[in-house]
Amino acid sequence: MSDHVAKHGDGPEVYFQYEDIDQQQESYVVGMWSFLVTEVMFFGALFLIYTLYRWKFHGTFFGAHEQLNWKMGGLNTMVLLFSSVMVAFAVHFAQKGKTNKQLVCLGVTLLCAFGFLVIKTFEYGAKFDHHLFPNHSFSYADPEHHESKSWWDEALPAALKIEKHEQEGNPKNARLFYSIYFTMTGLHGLHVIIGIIAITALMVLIKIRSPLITDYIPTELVGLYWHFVDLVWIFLYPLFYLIPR
Amino acid sequence: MADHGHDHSEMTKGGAHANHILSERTILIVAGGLFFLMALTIGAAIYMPEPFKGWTIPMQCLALAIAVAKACLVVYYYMGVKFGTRLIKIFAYGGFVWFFMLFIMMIDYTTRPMEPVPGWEKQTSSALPRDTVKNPE
Amino acid sequence: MGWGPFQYNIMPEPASEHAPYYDALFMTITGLAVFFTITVVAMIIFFAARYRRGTKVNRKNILTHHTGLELIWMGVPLVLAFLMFGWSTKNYMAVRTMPKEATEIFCIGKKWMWHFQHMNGVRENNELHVVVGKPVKITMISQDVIHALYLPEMRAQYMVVPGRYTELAFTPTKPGRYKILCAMHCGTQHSEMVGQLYVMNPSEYADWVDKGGNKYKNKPLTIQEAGAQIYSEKGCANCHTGTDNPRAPTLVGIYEKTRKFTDGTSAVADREYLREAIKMPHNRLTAGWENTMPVYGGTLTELQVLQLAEYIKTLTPGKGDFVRQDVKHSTPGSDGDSSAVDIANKGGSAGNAQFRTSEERR
Amino acid sequence: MSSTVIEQGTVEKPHSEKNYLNADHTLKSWLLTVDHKRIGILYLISVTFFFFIGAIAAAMIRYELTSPKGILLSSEVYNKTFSAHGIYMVFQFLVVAIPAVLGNFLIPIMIGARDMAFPRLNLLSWYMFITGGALITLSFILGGVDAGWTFYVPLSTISENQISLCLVGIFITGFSSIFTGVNFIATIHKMRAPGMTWYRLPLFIWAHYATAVVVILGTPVVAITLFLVVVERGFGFGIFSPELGGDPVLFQHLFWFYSHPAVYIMILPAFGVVSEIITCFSRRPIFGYRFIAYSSLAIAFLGFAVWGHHMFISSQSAFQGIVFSIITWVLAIPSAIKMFNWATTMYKGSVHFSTPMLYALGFMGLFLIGGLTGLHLASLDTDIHVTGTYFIVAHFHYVMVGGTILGYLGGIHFWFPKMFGRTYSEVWGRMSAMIVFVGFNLTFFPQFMVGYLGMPRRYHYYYFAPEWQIYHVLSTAGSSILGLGFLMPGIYLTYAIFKGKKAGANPWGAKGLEWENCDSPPITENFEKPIIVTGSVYDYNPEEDSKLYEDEDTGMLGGKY
Repeated sequence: MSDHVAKHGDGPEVYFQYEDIDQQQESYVVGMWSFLVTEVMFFGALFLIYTLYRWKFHGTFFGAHEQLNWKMGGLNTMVLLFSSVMVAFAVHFAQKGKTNKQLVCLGVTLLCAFGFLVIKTFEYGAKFDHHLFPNHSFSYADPEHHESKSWWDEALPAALKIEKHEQEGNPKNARLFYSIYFTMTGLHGLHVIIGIIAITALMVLIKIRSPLITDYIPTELVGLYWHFVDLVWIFLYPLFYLIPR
Repeated sequence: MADHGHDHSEMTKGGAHANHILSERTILIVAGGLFFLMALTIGAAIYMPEPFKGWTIPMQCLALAIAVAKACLVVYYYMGVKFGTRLIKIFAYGGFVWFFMLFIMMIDYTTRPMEPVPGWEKQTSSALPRDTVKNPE
Repeated sequence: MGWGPFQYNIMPEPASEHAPYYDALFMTITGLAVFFTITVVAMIIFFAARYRRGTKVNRKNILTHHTGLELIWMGVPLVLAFLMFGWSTKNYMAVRTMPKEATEIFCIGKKWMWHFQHMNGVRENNELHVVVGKPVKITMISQDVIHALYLPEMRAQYMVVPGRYTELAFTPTKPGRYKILCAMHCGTQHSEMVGQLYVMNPSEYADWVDKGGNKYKNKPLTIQEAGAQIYSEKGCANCHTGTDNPRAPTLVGIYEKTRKFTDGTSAVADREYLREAIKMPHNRLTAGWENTMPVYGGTLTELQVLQLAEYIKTLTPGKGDFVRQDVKHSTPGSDGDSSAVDIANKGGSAGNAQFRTSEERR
Repeated sequence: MSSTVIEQGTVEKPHSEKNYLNADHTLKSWLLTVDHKRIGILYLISVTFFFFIGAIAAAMIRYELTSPKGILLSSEVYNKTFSAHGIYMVFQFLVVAIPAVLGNFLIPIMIGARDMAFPRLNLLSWYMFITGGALITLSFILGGVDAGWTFYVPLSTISENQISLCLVGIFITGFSSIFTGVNFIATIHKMRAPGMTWYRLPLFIWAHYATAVVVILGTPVVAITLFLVVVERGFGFGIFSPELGGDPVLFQHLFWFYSHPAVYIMILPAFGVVSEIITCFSRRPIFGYRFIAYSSLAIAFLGFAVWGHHMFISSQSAFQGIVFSIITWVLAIPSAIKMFNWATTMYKGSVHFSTPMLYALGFMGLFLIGGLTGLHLASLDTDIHVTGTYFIVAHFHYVMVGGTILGYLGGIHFWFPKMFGRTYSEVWGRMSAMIVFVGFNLTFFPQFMVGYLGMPRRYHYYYFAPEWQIYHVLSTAGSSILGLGFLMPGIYLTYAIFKGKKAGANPWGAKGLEWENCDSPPITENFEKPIIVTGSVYDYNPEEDSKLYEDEDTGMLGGKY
């Protein structure tokens, strides 16, 4: 009981406030989960706003969503799902103590995260060029901006292009759609960036054998966070890209 | 507390050990499930034959059901809720249940006419200039 | 009016049909609150005094829980709560159900004033005239931010939301002058977004409607004002705007200036020239314009021409220009009545400032 | 509390004079501390600072309102003043005061832990709190905010003030609360000493647990809502803007989804403090422990389903109004339970009127009035006339100031000897408690009356109704007394920190781990040895206690009465 002094190099370190390693690990996991509950409510409010306006202006939302490239969205879903699998493997290897394999998995996750952001940039870029970013230059159902070419669209391989749809619906409500789209995907992107920072930090700490990382728990926490990011996207994809008529 | 140890009541009641290791096989099976469901959701939305494709609500429910299935796979296996302690389960379920608390708001919107007045636009509602492009005057 | 503290009311005058019902419920709830406050405070004081440290009382067999007692003090307030809930909901539904047969009035809230529009065409700013005993239904919308139309004596309040119509109904029962307030913070001059509700007898109201709903109308107009009115009625401003335009030259600063004409001559624009230009405009056309102006020879009396000329003299680029008469003449604060609205206006705030900016923008 | 100290063959060490205060004296050791007690003290200093900013704003408002035509300020400055008062008091003081100061200091000690579960996160919370406060202050320096603390759209989106900066500050403060909440939850779940079962926890811990639940479930919603206002102002996204078909009332829904529970974030910890004080100075086990504990949780969860009672007249549907009204009426019950239980706790007790007890009794009286006037606002019909008037101002000040601040001051007085190891002057303490009580009632009771007469809140002028002036003058007179009452503890407590008499480990003769197993001030590790809890937390004996005082003054703090 009284030997709560940290023992370096002899199994995981127990911080002074904890009795034993079990307590420490559980506390971390409980803390992470209560933080994830917070995140659920954070995105929850946005999902509520989405539901409300989608229910109100379904026609326009359908029209507006046809401007989004579902193939790019699908690719992004795939990338994120794959990264999630990799994180699951990373946690698996961390638990088994196979540090090298763990690092490889985390590296692949990191690549996926960057890939996600690159794909997202192509989507956002095209939206900017078509004046679909909902600020004062927003323009919808206006042939001039609708027809305009965008480098971000042209640069895509043919398999990822979608046929151009007419911009249908009330331009104001369409702007509402894009406000919600950019807020939700933007915040999700911000979470991806935070995830990238967390994963990078984790990899560096593992690499330099930092005393901060003596067991698998940090990997598990980052993994929980990354799975949550994936989870949000799992819902964003059908809600924004696959709206039925 | 005869063992002089810490109070592990939440943990022991869960009946499982905290640091459960997911086997590689499970990870791969779940991954397969996830990718299959993803293909399914795209197929259901894009390549659905015509009479069904027009059914808004069933199609939306289908898409959401698939999303929920995917979410369950991730939450149960990858996030380890299935093997977690009772406390973790409470947090995981509680968060998602509480999310629906927000939907009390929908009572309001379904029981009042919320139709905005058509053509209403008076003041720009932002500090930045908006709607200045198309001014016939 | 009484003496000392008794000269102050504890409630606003109940002046609507709903007010007595409201006050009854309010006082009942207050009574309950007072009852519980006194009970608990008495309990606290009694226990604290009797069982203060050092007193010789029985302290054996202390009670640490008693489910029955807990259930009683959960149950009794719960029953009372449901009773009160039922009563208040009944009242609320009554007051929020819009009457079918009602005087309909439209209300527009904007920073920081109230516009009211009656069905008979009368427009009012920061004032509202209604008949006693007849239900009134106000349909409201805001032009900018959220306001709340609050009529304390009517016990009526509802928010005025941009982009959506909301409704408020009440039946005044007592003639008099009451307050109109904005109860939702709406910006800098929120506290000056106030007005007056006049509840009138039917005869008074009929009289008021006869005057066109304008208490300023009987006041004699100055000669310039009369001219301005003609200017507006005849639609002069349709062509003669603040600057020269293809249709007509501007009249700003025209008086006693030299005018050049199409036939090469020129003349000083004195009163005689103005009269001629109004009654027989085709006689001498200003260089650069065609003969498009209607002839007012038969339609304007000599007096009206004089008034018009006097008005044209006052026109300067900065001032005066082509104000819609209805707005100008219903501007409160133009007579000596020191109503709340007028005080606000003299302070250079509320209504006046609002009008000036909106007119300049036009 | 009965607890055993485990002897594992170690010889008892001589009592050392080291404690968490004198363990290290450098500034760095304070600013980079991960000790929950030091972080509590940091919070104590910072919330006191923000409280005084808010109080100065309040004084300006009160002074301005003594005349129907205003005295000193322009309307614009007046609006910024009440906004500052609201924003500082709500976000920088009330929401954090008790949890961050007393909760941080006491939770680990009360449950027998050496520190919070995440000490570094705890320090990060404090830094975020300070950053948020600095940004809010900066926004007021750069031009101010005039939309009130509620930030209703579209007013907050079209106003040309520093609202974005202020909202970012509030956002950061909000995340500081979330991290504190996460920390509390993990600590209370996982760090309890062996034997400290849920039903042995002090009620203070229960209350803080409920608070933490509200924080982590509610705060993110307001964070995202305010974030949406920022993007609407900054980028022109128009989620709440009516000209795009959006609904400004939606903002109110989302805002009150947090901000109604937020009043429970403010009041629940005060409930916890009062439960501790009343039991200690009644020298008697609390009456109905489980009912009080569960009523805290009931308030926390039920409190999420009543936000619509702020919006009865804001054009939400009548049906939704009825739903919210009935839940609000039901929510009165858990508070009633607590009130009755505290009163009953004194029955057959041995009541001692020390300073904390006076504050707690004052709390009960004021919270009673504040809570019961809430009934007028829970009722759909009576709410129509008094919403948006001074009635509501008086109501929430009774609850927040009369409740939270009296609870906070009571708690500070109660645990002061534990925090600093010294005692303050009882005479001054009792005097300040009474002055606060009197001044408070004089300040806010007239506001009920003027509110019922129809004075809307946030009005700068009321020249159209000069008959209201008397109430405002009374209120201002009361507020100067109240200000004096708040200033006095500031002075004599500061004096006592340096010059007060040494307090023993347990000057009140109270029960609980923090009094019985821990020095005053505690050592950095809180406890010399690990402890195991074996009994109930409130095993006072009023009979014995009272006997001590029948004949002679035993010299304990406060003496016979």
